[in-house]
Amino acid sequence: MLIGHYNYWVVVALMMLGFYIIIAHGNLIKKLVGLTIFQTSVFIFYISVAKVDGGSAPILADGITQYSNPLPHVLILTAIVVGIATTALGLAIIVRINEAYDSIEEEFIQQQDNLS
Amino acid sequence: MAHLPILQVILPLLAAPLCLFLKRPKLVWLFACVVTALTFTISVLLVQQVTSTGVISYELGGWAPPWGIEYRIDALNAFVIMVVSGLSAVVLLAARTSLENELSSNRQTYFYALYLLSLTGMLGILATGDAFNVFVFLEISSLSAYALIAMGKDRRALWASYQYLIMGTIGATFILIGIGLMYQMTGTLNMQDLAERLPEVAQTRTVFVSFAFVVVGVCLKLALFPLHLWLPNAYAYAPSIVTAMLAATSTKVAIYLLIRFTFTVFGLSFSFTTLPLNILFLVLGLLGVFVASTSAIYQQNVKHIFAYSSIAQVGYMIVGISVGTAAGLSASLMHIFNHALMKGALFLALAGVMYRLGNVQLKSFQGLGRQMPLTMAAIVVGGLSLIGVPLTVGFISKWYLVVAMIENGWWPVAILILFGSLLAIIYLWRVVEVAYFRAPNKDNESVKEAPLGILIPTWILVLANVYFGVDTRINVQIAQMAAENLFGVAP
Amino acid sequence: MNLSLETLLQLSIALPFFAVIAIVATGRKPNLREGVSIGTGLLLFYCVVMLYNGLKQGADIQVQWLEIIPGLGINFRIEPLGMLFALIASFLWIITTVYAIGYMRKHNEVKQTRFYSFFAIAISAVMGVAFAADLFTLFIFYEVLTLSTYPLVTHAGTDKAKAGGRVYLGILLSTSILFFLMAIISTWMVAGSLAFTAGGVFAGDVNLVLAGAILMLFVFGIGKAAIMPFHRWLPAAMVAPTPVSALLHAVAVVKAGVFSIMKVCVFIFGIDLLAILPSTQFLLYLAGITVLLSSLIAMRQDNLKARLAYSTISQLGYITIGALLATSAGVIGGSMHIAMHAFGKITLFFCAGAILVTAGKSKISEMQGLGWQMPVTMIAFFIASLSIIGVPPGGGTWSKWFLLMGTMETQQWALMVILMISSLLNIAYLLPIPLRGFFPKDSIDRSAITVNEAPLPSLMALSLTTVACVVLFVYPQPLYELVQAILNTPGVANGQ
Amino acid sequence: MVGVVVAIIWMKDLIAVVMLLGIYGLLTASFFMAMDAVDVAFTEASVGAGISTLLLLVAIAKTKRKEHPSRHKPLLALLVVVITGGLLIYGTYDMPIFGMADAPAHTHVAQRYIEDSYDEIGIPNIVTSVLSSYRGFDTFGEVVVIFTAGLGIIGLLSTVNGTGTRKKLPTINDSIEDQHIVLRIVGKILIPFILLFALYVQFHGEYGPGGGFQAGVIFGAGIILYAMLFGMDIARRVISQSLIQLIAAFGVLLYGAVGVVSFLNGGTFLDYNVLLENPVAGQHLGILLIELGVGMTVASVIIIIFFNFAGRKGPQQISDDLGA
Repeated sequence: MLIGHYNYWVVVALMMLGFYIIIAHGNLIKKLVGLTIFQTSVFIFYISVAKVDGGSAPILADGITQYSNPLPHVLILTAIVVGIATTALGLAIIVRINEAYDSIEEEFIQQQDNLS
Repeated sequence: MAHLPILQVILPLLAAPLCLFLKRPKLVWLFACVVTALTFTISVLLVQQVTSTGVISYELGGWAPPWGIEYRIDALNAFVIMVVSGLSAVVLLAARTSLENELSSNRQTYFYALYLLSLTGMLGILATGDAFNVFVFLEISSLSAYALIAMGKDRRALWASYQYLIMGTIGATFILIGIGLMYQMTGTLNMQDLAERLPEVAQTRTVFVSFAFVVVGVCLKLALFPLHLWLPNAYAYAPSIVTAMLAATSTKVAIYLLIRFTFTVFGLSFSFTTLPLNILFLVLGLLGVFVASTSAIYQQNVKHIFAYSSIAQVGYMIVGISVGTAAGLSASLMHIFNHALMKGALFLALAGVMYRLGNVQLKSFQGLGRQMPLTMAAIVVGGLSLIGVPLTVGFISKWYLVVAMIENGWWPVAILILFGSLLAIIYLWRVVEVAYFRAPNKDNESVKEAPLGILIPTWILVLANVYFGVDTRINVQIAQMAAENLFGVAP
Repeated sequence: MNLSLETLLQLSIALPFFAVIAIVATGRKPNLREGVSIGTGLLLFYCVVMLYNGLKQGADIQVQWLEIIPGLGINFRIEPLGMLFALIASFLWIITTVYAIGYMRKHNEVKQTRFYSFFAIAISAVMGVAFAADLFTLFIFYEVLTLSTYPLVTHAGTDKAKAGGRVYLGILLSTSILFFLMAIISTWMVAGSLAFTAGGVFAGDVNLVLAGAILMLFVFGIGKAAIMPFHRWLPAAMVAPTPVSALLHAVAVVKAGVFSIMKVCVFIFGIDLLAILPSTQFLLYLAGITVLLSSLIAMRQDNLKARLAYSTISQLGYITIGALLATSAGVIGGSMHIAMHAFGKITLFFCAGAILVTAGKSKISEMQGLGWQMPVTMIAFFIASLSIIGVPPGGGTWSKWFLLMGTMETQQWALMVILMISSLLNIAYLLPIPLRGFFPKDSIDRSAITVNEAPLPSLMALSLTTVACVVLFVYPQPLYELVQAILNTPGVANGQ
Repeated sequence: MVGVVVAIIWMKDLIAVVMLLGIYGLLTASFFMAMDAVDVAFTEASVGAGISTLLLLVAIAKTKRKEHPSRHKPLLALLVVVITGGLLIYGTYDMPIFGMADAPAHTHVAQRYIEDSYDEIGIPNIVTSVLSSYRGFDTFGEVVVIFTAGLGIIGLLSTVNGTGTRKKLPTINDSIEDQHIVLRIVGKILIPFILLFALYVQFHGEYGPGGGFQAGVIFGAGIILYAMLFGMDIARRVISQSLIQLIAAFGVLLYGAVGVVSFLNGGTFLDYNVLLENPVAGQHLGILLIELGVGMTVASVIIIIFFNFAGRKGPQQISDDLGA
C-alpha cells in the first residue's frame, strides 16, 4: 500500500515545495520558477498515472501487447505548452514591471504603490 | 445549422489571427465588431435551438464521446454563451473611442486580437463537454486577459496583471490536478461520462480531494471571498474596455464552471449531501457580500468601488447556488445575466469618464452630474439596478433570490440579502452625491459629455437593464429552464 | 373633454411627471415656470375630481401598465381611500405651489427650477401611491417618492441640510428595503398575491404567528408613518424649505406612510384577520406610546418647525391606531384624520414659513406679541391648532371623535386614555403660540407695531387652508360619505 | 529532484536558480522517459530544460540578477502549503496502485485508443493519433494558447513605434557578436543541421516521438542561436518581425482551415475522415497539415518572444542612455 503510492508522494512533495516558493518568496522571477515547479509536479503526476507495469511506450510495434496509457501523455503535452506560454507571458510582464518600478521584489513594488 | 456550437467558438478564434493581416486599427476594430456581432447572432440561434429541441451534442473530429471531444449545449450554457457573447459585442463597440486615450495605436491591433481570443476562450469553456478541454480554453481566456490587463496605462496595471497571472495559474493548475484525479478514478474526461462513472467511486477519498481542488481552483477564478484579492486592482488599472468586458463576462464563466462541476459532473447528491458544500458556500457567499460591500464603501477610486461590488455580487450568486434548489439556482443564473448587464453599463460609463478626465478618482467626479449628464445618468440607472430597485433587472434577480431563500425557510439569509442591498446604496450614494450635489472643481468645469462612441454602447446596456427589468420573459424563462434541467425536472 | 376614466387615471399620474419637462424648459422665465406648475396642478385636480365623480357613479376604474412576472406588475385601481388621498394631495399641491411662489421668491432661494421639478415628480409619485392596485406598485411609487424628495430636503445645500438629508434617506430607504420589501415578499410567498383585495389576501387558515410577524414588518417597514423608533427622519427633514415641509412632510410623504398602513390593514390583512393577530395588540400600544412620547417631546421644542414635526409624528400615531383597531369606527376615524390633519398641519406650516420669511423668526420664544404684526397668520394658526387638537370649529373634531369611538368599541381603555391625554398635550404645546402672539407676557406697545404680513400668495394660501379646516367641521358630509364608501366595498366590513 | 528544488529555494543568485531549474527540467524529462512517455520527455527536454531556461536567462539579463533577501512570510505559506499537501496525501489513499494495469484510467477510454487507433488513423504513434485526431481540438486550443502568449508579449514589449522609424536596437548579445569568432563559425555549421533536424522531427512525428510542437521549438531555437551569434540586427534583416507574426497567424489559420474544410465537406469540425475519399488517407493528410500549422506557429512565436525580449532595453542600457 505504502510503496504503491510512493510515486505520488514524491509528486506531492515537489508540489508543496513549488507552491511554497510561489507564496513565500517576494522575488517575481523566483515566483515564476516556483510556478513552473508546481506545474511540472502535476505533469509528473499525470505521467505516473499513465504508467503500466511492463508496458512500453505507446508506439505500436509488433510483438508488444502492453502499452502505457497514451491519453495522459497527450494531455501533458498540451499542458507543458500551456505552462511555457504562461511563463513567457509572466516574464514579459516582469520585464515591464522592472522598467516601471526598477525592482522585481514584491515588497518594493508594493511600497511604491502605497506611496503613489 | 448543425455546426452552430463550433462556429460560435471558432469564429472569433480564426478572426484573431486575421486581425494581424488587417493591421490598421480602425479596420481591425470594424472587423472585430462584425465578428462579435455574428457570434452573438449565433448564440441567439443556439438558444432558440436548445429551447425548442433540447440538448445539442457536437462531436469534434467526428469521434463519438467519450473518445473524442464533445461540445454539449444545453439550456444552461446556451444562456451563458448568449450573455457573454452579447456583452462582448456591445462592449467592443465602445473600444475604438475609449482606446484613443488609453493605448498607443501600434498596440491596438494586438488589443483587438487578444480581445477576440479572450472571448474565444470563454466561449470554449462554456460550450465544451470535456473536462480537459475546459482547462485549455481557460488558459486561452486567462492568458489573453493577463495581457489585456497589463496594457493599462497605469504602471500598477502591470503589477495587478502579474498578481492575477500567479493566482490564475495556481487556480488553473488546481483545476488540472482535480481533473487528473478524476481521470485517474474513472478513466474518462467527458463530463457526461464522468457524471455516470463518478457515483461508483464517490466514496473514495480521491474523488473527494479532486472535488476540493476543482472547487478551489474555480473559486480562485471566480474571486469568491476570500480568494478575491487579485480582482480589485486588476479591474481598476486595466484599460476601461477590458474592465467592462471582464466584469461583465469572466466571472460569469467561472460561476458557470462551478455550477457545471457541482451539479452536472459531481452531481447534486454528492455536492450537497456528501459534502457540507451548501453551508460553506452560504457562509462564504454572505461574507463576500458584506466584506466586499463594506470595502467598497471606503474606496476612493470609482473603479475600485465597482470592483468590490462585483465581488459582492458574486457572493449573491454563490448564495443562490448554496440553497441547492432549482429556485435558488435559477435566481443565480438570472443574476449572471443581470449582473453582466449592470456592470457592463457601469464600467462603460466609467470608460466615458476616463476618456474625459483621464482618471476615475471619486474626488474628480465633482459636479459631473451637470458636466456629463448622460454618462452620470447611466451610472445612476446602472447603480439602481445594482441595488435592486424595481423596474431594473437587478430587482428581478434579488426578488427571485429572496423568494428562493424564504421557500427554503432561510429567513435570516433573506434579510441579510436585503441588508446587502443597503450597503450597495451607501457606496453608490457616495458617487451620486459627489457627482450631483457638489459644484464642479476647477479642473472639470470645462469637461464635456463623453463621446458618442462610448455613450451609445453604454446606453444600449442601460436600456437593456430597464427593458429586461420589465419584460422578463427571456432572462427568467431560460434561467428557470436551465435550472430545472439541472435538477432533472422536465422543462 | 371626453376622456375615458382610465385615461384620466393615467393622466393624473403622468401629468405632473411630464410637467417636469415644461418646468425645466421654462426654467429661465420664473413667471412662466410657476405658471406651468400651477396650470398642471389645476389640470391634475380636475382629473382627480372627474375620477371622483366616476367613482361615485360606481365605475370600476383600473389600468394595467406592465407585467414583470406573472402576478407582479404595475397596476392601478381606484377605490375610495385612494381617492381621498389623491383629492387631498392634488388640491393641496395647487395651494402649496401658490404659497411657494411667495415664499421662495421672498426667501431668495437658489435653484428654484430644480425645486419645482422634483416637487412635480413627488406629486406624481403620490398619485401613484394613491391609485396603486397592489403592494408592488405601491412600493415602487413609495420609493420614487423617497428619492424625489431627497433633493428637496437638502435644497439649501449646506452641510446641515446634507446631514439631515442623509438621515432622511437612510431611515426611509433602509426600513423600506429591509422590512417593507421583506414583508411584501413574504406576503407573496404566503398568500400568493399582492393585489389589494377587499377582505384581505390571506386565506382563512393562515398561520397567525407568521401573519403577525408580517404585519410587524409592514408597520416598521413603512417608515413614512414614523412609528417610533423609526421617526427620526421627520425632524431631520425639517431642514427643508417650508413649502417642502408643508406639503411633503406634513401631507404627502407622511400621509403616504399612514395611507399605506391603512391600505395594508384593510386590503391585505382585512379587519377580521387583523383583529385576531397576536401582534396587533403590541403594535397598537407602540403607536400609543409614539403618540404620547412625541407629544411630550414636542412640548420641549423651541423651534417652531421642530415642534410641528413632533406634533406630526404624534398625529400619525392616531391614524395608525385607527387602522390597527380593526373596527369600522377606527378605519373611518383614521381615514378622516388623514384629511383633517392634512389641512390643519399644512396651515400650521404655512404660518411657520410666513413668520420665517416675514419676521425672520423661527424660535417660539421670540414670537411673543407677533400677533399684532401678523394678525391673519396668527389667527389662522389658532384655528388650525384647534383642528389638530380636535375641538370645534376645527375639522379634527370629527376624526378624533370616531377614533375615540373605536377605542371604546374594542374596549381599549388604555388607548383611550392615551388619546385623551395627548389631546390635552396638544393644547399645551400648540395653543400658547397664538395666545402669546396676541397677549405676550410682557405688555408691549401696540401702536409701535405696524402690520406686516407675509407675501400675498402665501397669505392667500394659508387663509384658504384655514377656511378649509372650518368648512370640514361644518360640512363633513362628503368626506364622511367617501370614507364610509371604503367600508361599503363588499367584504371589507365585518357585518357591523 | 526534491534536492534540486530545495536548492532552488535557498539560492539567492537567480542565474543559479535558473540553471538548477534547467537541471530539474532534464531530470523530469528523464523521469518521463522512464515512465515510457517518450513524446512528453522529448517536449519537456526541449521546453523545461531548453526554452524556459533561455527565456528566464534573457529576462534576468533585462532585470536583476540577485534575489533580495526580503522578509518572507513562511508561516502563512507553510500553512497553506501543508493544507494543500495534506489534502493531496489524503487523496492518495484511495488511488489505484501505481502501475496497475487494470486501473480505471487504463481500462475505459484509453483502451480504445490502443486497440483501434491504427485501423482508424493508420499511424503507429498512438500519442500522435490521440493528440491530433481524437483530441485534435485540444491541440488546436494549445496552438491558440501559444499564439495568445505571443500576441500578448508583442503587445507588452513591442518597441516598434507607429512611425516606423527603427533605430539600431541594443541587444545583450553584442559582446558575443564581437568577440567569439570561433563560436560563430561553429554556429554557422551547426545551424543548418538544427533546422534540418527540426524538419525531420516535424514530418516524422507519426512514426516516432516528435511532431509539430517539438519541431517548432527546435526550429525556433536554431533561429535564436543564429540571432545570438550574429546579432539581432542581422537576424532581423533575415527575418522581419511582421513577417513572423503573419506566419504565426497563418499557422493558426491553417489548423482552423483544416477544420472548416472538414465541416464544409460534410463532417464535423476537424473530422479528417472526410478530407479525402479514403478515411485513413484523410486522417493522414489532416494530421500532416495541422502538424505543419502547429510547427509554424510554435516556431514563429518562440522567435517573436525572443526578439521582443532581446529588443527591450535592459536597465544597464537605460542608465547608459541617461548618461549619454
